[in-house]
Amino acid sequence: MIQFRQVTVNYGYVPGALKDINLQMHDGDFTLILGPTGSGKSTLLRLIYMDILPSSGVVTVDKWSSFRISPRQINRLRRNIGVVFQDFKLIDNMSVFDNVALPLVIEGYRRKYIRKLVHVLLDEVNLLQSKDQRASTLSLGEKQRVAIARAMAKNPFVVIADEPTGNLDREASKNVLSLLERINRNGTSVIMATHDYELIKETPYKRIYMENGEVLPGDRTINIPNKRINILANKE
Amino acid sequence: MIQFRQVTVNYGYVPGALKDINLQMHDGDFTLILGPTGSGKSTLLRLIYMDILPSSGVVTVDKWSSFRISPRQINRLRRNIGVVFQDFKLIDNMSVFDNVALPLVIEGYRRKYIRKLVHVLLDEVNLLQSKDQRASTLSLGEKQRVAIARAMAKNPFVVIADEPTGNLDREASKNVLSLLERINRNGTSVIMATHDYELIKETPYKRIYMENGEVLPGDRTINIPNKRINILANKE
Amino acid sequence: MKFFFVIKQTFSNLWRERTPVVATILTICIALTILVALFEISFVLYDQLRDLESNMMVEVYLDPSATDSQVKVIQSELERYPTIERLRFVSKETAAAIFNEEFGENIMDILDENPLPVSFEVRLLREFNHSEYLALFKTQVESLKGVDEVHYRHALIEKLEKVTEAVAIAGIFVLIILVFAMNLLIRNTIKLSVYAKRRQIDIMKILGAGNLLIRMPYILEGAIEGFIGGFLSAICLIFAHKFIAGSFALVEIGTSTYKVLWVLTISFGILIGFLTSATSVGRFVNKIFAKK
Amino acid sequence: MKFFFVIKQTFSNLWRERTPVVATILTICIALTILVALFEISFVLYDQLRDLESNMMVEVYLDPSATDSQVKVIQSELERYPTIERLRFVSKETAAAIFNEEFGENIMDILDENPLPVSFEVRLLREFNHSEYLALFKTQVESLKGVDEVHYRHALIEKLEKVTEAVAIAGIFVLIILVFAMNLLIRNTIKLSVYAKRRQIDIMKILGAGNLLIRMPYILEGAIEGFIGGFLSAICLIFAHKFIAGSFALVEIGTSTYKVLWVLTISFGILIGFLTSATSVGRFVNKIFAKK
Ligand SMILES: Nc1ncnc2c1ncn2[C@@H]1O[C@H](COP(=O)(O)OP(=O)(O)OP(=O)(O)O)[C@@H](O)[C@H]1O
Ligand SMILES: Nc1ncnc2c1ncn2[C@@H]1O[C@H](COP(=O)(O)OP(=O)(O)OP(=O)(O)O)[C@@H](O)[C@H]1O
Ligand SMILES: [Mg+2]
Ligand SMILES: [Mg+2]
Repeated sequence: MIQFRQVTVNYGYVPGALKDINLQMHDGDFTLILGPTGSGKSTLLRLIYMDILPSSGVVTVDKWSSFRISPRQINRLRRNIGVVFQDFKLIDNMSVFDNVALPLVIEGYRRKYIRKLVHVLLDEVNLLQSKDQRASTLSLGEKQRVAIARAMAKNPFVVIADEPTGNLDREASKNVLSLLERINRNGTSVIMATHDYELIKETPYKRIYMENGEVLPGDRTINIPNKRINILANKE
Repeated sequence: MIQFRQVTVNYGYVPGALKDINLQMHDGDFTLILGPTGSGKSTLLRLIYMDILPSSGVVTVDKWSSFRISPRQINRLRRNIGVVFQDFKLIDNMSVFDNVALPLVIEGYRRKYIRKLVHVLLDEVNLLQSKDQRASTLSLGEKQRVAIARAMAKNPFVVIADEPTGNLDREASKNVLSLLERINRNGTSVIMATHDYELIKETPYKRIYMENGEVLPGDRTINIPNKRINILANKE
Repeated sequence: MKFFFVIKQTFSNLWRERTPVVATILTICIALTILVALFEISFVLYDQLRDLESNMMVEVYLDPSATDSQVKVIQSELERYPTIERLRFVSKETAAAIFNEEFGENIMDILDENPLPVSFEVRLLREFNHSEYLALFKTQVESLKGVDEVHYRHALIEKLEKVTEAVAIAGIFVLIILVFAMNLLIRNTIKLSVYAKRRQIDIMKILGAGNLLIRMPYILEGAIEGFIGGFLSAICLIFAHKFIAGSFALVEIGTSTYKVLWVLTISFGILIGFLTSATSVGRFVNKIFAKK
Repeated sequence: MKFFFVIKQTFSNLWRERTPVVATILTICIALTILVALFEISFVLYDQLRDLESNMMVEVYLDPSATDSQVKVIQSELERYPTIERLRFVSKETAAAIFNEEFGENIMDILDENPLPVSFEVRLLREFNHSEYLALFKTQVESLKGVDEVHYRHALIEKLEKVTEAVAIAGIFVLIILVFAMNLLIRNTIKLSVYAKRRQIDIMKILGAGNLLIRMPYILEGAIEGFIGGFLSAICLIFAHKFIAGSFALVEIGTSTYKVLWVLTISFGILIGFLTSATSVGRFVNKIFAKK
């Protein structure tokens, strides 16, 4: 279970990246985080893997609480979460294979097992032929798929996917979604932030709609606004 | 005018990132580059601002030819092209303002002029309030908009936009598209690579459809395939 | 698997990131070479000065009235001194020759009789050739029956002693500071090369990697760079030795020291590479939370 | 605007990238301090040894038969020598005292008459106190009428000379190598700190920035780091001077050298920071095409 209680995040002198967030996500849920760019989706997700700690309030993830957590415990927490980072966070001068293997190496799995598992994962995201390519030379869509494979490697109890289809075409996006759905069916919680309303339009999952660092009340159905405005993005 | 003649690109020991490409884009055109992930869109664009040179064949951009070009000329060429890089390429520890101002500084414009122009540009992408924020702390959608503002700063003769809406929501994406259209109406060529078929579905622009490093013949209308496959992306 | 990962990471880092690797190896090599070379130079210099000191002779003049048996007794007394390296009896004739040498005058030309006293020329063991012991030696020997006076050139010896002492103190001083300075220079370099890889460290951390796993490749890398740096340094030093031995007869260096050199520079190189990278990575590993 | 940009970039880099900046400043400071300190130490040491040499006296013994007027002539001859620093007349009485000192025996006790010759004690100017000139001096003076022999302790002086020469040669040798080594260490550090910023350079390039614009902030940064490093180095050296002057009476250092020190270390620091960063950035600027 993941719980946010009165969580506020201030980044330096820019206050209110998140404002008084209260949330609960149950084990096994598939949760969608929606909202315009800059509304705080990534910030919300970073709190879960404790890349940042809340300025005030408490985040509880499984048995760990942001209120009192040691560096060692944070490591343990992170090893139990699979994250598809919005900016991938691949290690540039490692091969695709090594990047995907990394969480498994950290967990201390045996070599043979890792090799087999990584092959399966890479096949799943259709990158087996690129397994020896350096991560820095991948196309962005390929990077994203490597990041997805890595996040699923350890069979985590929750997968966090921050905009996992931003660099993928429609077909690939749909495949990523169905991959996440399959993982979810096996009992893993999935939290996915996305802009791609088209993609998730017909899904039945719980939606959290954010704007300006706040969670909008209720389980809003998305309606893409059609007003034509001259400026871009998150102005109300 | 941009011309590709029998252009092949091989990356190291992975041959055929581009295979025998022949293309022409006329001044003032709005061209869309479409294709699944890893099909070579970014590679095609990188040839235009000569981040790479073709392994064989010739790329001609305006009065410059990849066949014989000096480092100094490459600099001049790059200063005449506005690029929205797929991975943004913002300077992390500079402010948003400085990042957008950079091409103008390189061009040697006067201080006052730069300040005024950058304000207008940032307002256009709705990031005026973030102008002093460090680029590394921006949300990805914000980064993308900074990259767009920077690409348009110098009034280039061609704007290259590599997946400029990957991190933007529908609304913001539409605004970026209309921004590019406005630029195009003023006489600037625009070349835009994108996966977002929904966004450009109803546009009348010339489409170049790529797959596996090749340009598919003809001006194909996009039809999103609906076959359900178990793997992701660019398998045929 | 962690083991293989660490090894693979280490060697691929060594190969791919040549700029920092070469910089680190060079820094370690230079620092060690300078350190050892200056140590040797000051040692040789100190040695030479001490040698100069020991060139100074102590003269034990006997009473002109001393009998032959008294002379024998004195000689055996002196021979019992463990501090004496060499003892030479100077007869009246030898003394006359020395007089001639010192004063440019044949004493026998002036006088019919040789008035010079019989004496012993004493060369003390190196380590006793300092003014304190000489003073003690003087009083002890002068108390022997038949000894008239013990004489040595204290003005010169004291001056030389001062210079030698200054060299020794300055040498130790400089070497201690140099050890610190070179250590700091190497730390700087390794810290910078880790700094250049901070993104990679950040990613490892956010995947929940333990400190040890993150550090190990860098520590190993540091140790290997230290090894290579130390090895190159030994080669430089041995070449320098050969060159110097060829140029100055003055400085003699035993080839047996070469083994010591290899062991010294290489083990010191490994040690410093190892420890420094271990602590340098720490700085970047210890921050848990993102601060971009 | 380019000017403002460069200035702003430089100072924001200095402030934000503290790790490499501090590392560079420290490296420059240490390298310069070691260099200047060793230069000074070897200079002082050389000086001391030369001083020891000049302690050696040359003795000009006259014929016992020389008349007073002959002595006068010889004295005026010797006084005309520009290479002589000090000249002392040694009468028969003084010679007897010296004899007593050297042989521990009062010559007047043995003989009624003083057989020792009259002599001049000559101290040559430092720069002429070497065996070659001494040999020349000996032949020249011995050809004067009334001079019996010119005498000096060549064994000792030759040995000392050898040591002094070895110190001089080794000193110059070490210093030249050190200049190269320190330069390389500084280059290494600056190269690494530029290496850590290669992403930024790549972006500037892909926006079509000219070489100068890309380089300028780094060059300026290097110069400023060099300035600070040189400044700190001067402070270290002056402290060391004060400490040494307080501890050893032997080494005397004029406070007038402080000004030289400031100028030397700071200008050298700026120069090396400037040049090195200029060339280091070049390596990264010159590749035009992406190679990720
Ligand atoms: N380290 C930081 N310092 C200052 N402001 C920050 C920092 N990180 C994020 N912000 C700001 O906080 C806001 C929320 O950022 P966040 O990344 O959570 O947005 P997001 O919803 O993920 O947007 P996107 O859809 O574009 O990824 C943004 O306006 C961003 O500029
Ligand atoms: N430096 C490189 N070395 C080796 N292979 C490379 C390199 N750069 C790109 N590639 C490969 O070339 C192919 C085309 O890459 P490109 O970036 O052009 O694709 P793309 O169409 O832009 O994909 P996306 O939509 O995901 O951005 C990819 O398979 C990629 O892995
Ligand atoms: Mg985000
Ligand atoms: Mg691409």
